[in-house]
Amino acid sequence: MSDGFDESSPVDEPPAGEALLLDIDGFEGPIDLLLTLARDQKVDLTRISILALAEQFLAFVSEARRLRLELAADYLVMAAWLAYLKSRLLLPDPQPDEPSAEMLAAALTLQLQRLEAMQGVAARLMARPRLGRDRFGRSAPEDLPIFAKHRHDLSLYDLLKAYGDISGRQARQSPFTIPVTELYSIEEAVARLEAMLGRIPDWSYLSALLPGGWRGEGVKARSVLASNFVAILELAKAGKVELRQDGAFAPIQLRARRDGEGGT
Amino acid sequence: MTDLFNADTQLVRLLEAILFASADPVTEDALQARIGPTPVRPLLLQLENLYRHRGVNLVASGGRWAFRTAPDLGDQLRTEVEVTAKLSRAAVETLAIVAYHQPVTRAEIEAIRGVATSKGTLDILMEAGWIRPGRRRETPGRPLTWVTTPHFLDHFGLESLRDLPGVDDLRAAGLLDKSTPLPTLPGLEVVSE
Amino acid sequence: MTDLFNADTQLVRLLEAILFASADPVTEDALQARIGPTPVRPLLLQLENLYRHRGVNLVASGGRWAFRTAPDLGDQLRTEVEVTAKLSRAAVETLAIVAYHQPVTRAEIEAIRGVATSKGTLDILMEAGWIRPGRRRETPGRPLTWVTTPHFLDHFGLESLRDLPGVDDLRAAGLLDKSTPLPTLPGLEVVSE
Repeated sequence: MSDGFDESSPVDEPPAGEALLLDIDGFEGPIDLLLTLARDQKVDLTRISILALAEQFLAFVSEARRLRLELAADYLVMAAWLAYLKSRLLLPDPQPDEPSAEMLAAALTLQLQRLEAMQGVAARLMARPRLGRDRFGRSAPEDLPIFAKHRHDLSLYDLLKAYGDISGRQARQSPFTIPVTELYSIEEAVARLEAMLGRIPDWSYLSALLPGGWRGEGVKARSVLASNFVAILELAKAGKVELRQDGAFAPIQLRARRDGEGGT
Repeated sequence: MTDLFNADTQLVRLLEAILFASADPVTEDALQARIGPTPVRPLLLQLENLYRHRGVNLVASGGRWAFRTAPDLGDQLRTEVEVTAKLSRAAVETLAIVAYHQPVTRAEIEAIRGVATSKGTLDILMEAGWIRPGRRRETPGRPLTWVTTPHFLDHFGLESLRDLPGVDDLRAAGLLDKSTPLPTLPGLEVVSE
Repeated sequence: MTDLFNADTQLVRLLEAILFASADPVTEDALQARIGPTPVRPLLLQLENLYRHRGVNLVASGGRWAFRTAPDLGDQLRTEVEVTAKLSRAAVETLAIVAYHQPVTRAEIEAIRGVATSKGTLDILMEAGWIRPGRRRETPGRPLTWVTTPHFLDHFGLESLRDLPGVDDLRAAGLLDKSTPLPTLPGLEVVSE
C-alpha cells in the first residue's frame, strides 16, 4: 500500500541529459525514459528523430551498464529493439512482408504521444479544484440520512477487500503452503545418486553429476554441493562408490564400485 | 454583480464557505480571526438576514454560528429516516462469500470462513436486502442455499455477478493479502486443489 | 416575501435543505422522488442560479447534485485542512488512463504506460473511491475492465466525463483510440490477464 504514495510530485519532470543517469528510478519504465529524451529534442513529438532517440537511449543504457547500475530487463529489451529499429532505419527494407522501419518508427511515435497525452491530462486533472483540498462539502451533515435507502454503509471496496482477506487467510491456512526452505536435502542427494550409479561413466567429476537447474551462486547452489558431497561420503562408506581427488581442492571424482573389487 | 468584487461581499462569501464546511459551530472569535480586521458581527448579521427565509438558516447559539436546515421543513425532512449501522466483519465476509460462491450453504460459508456463522449474520444480510434463500441443495439434509439479490448488484453498482473481480484480479489490484509462495523441493510440488 | 408561500418556492427551500443536509451528492431521481410530481430539474437550475456567485455553490456531477464551497475560496479555506497524501506518479497516470480510456483493462493500462502496474496502484485508486471494476470485456480471457465512479467526478469537480480536461482534443488526435493497431513494441505486448 505504501508504494502508491511517494514524496515526489506527480508533475515533476525528470532532469534531462546526463543527470538522467543519477535517477533511473525516477522513470516509469523505458517508454517514460524515451519520452523524456524525446522532449530534449524540443520539437513536436510527430517530428522527432527516432534515429536520434534510439542513439540516445542506447547511449543511456550503455552508460548505465558501464556504471554498473541495475537496469530492469525491460530497458534491455527496449535497447535491443531500438538497435534493431536503428539498423532497419539505416538500411533499405529487405523483406516486403515485415512492417517497414517507418511504420515501426511511427508506432513508437504514437506510443510516445499517447503517454505524453496521459501525463499531460493527469497533471491538468490533479490541478483541478479538488474536493477536500480546494472545495469542501458539508462536514456536518445533519442527522437526516433521508436518502439512506441502504441501511448499511458498505462500499464495493469493503466487500472486495473482505473477500481478498478471506482468500489470503485461506491460502495461509492451507497445509500445502507452509513455506519450504530452498535447500537440497542429503536424503534426496543420496537417493538421486544411487539411482544414477549404474549409468555414470567410469570416473566422473562430481560437479558434472549435480542436478541441473541447481547450479550457480547462492544458498541454493551451495546447499546442492554440500548435500551431494555428504551424500557421496555416505555412499562410499556404504561401499557403493569409490572417490578420487588428485590434490587439495582439486575436483572430486567418483565411480560406482565394481563388483569383486575390494574397498578403497 | 458589481457587488461581488466588493471586499465585504468577498468576506461574506468566505464566512459562508467556512460555516458550511465546518464540522462544528464556529465561535465568533474564530471567524473574526479568519477574516482579518473587518468586524465580523455585521457581516454575520448580513448573512443571517440573507438566509432568513431560505431552506437553510444561519443560527447562533452560545456565541457559535452554524447553518441549520429551516425548522419548518423538519417534518418533510425527517420522514423515512433510517439509521445506518456499521456491518460487522463477520457480516461483510459472509456477504462476500455468498457473492462469490453462490449458491452456498451455511455450512460451506462456515468452512470457508473457518468459524461458525451466527444465525443473526444471515438475517442482517437478508434484512438489508442483499441475500435471499435459494434452492435447497439435493444432498442429505437438503440444506438451504443462499444467493444474492438484484438489490445487491444495484447497491454495489455491478451490472452482473460476472463483473465481480476474480481472485486473480483482486491479487493484481493489491486487494489480496497473500503470503508469497516459496519454491518447493523437487518431488514435493504442491498439487493445486 | 409573499413568494415564500408559493408552492414552487417551498419546494426549492425543501431541495435546498435536503442538499444542504447531505454530505454526499444526491441523485436527481432521489430528489424528484422527494418532491412529488413537479419536475425537479427547473427547480434545481433555479437553485443553482441563486447560489452561482455565493461562497457555496450548487454543482452537478454525474447526475447528482451537491453544495460545494466555491473553488475561488480554496486558498483561504485550505489552511484548516490536513494535507492529503500525494499520489505516486504511477497512481496519477493510471487514474488518468482509466478516466480517459474507460472502460479499460489492466493490460491496456500497461500497454499505454509501457510498464507493469504494481500491486496497490489500482487498490489505492479504488480505496479513494475514484475507480471501480466495470464489465468484463467479451474477449478471450474475459478481462475485467476499470471505470471511474460518480465520486471521481465529484472530487475533481466535473459535471460529466465529457468535461475531462482536453478530452475532445485527445479524441480528435486519435490518442484515445484503443483500436489503433500497433506493431509489437517491446514492453507493449498486451499480456493476458
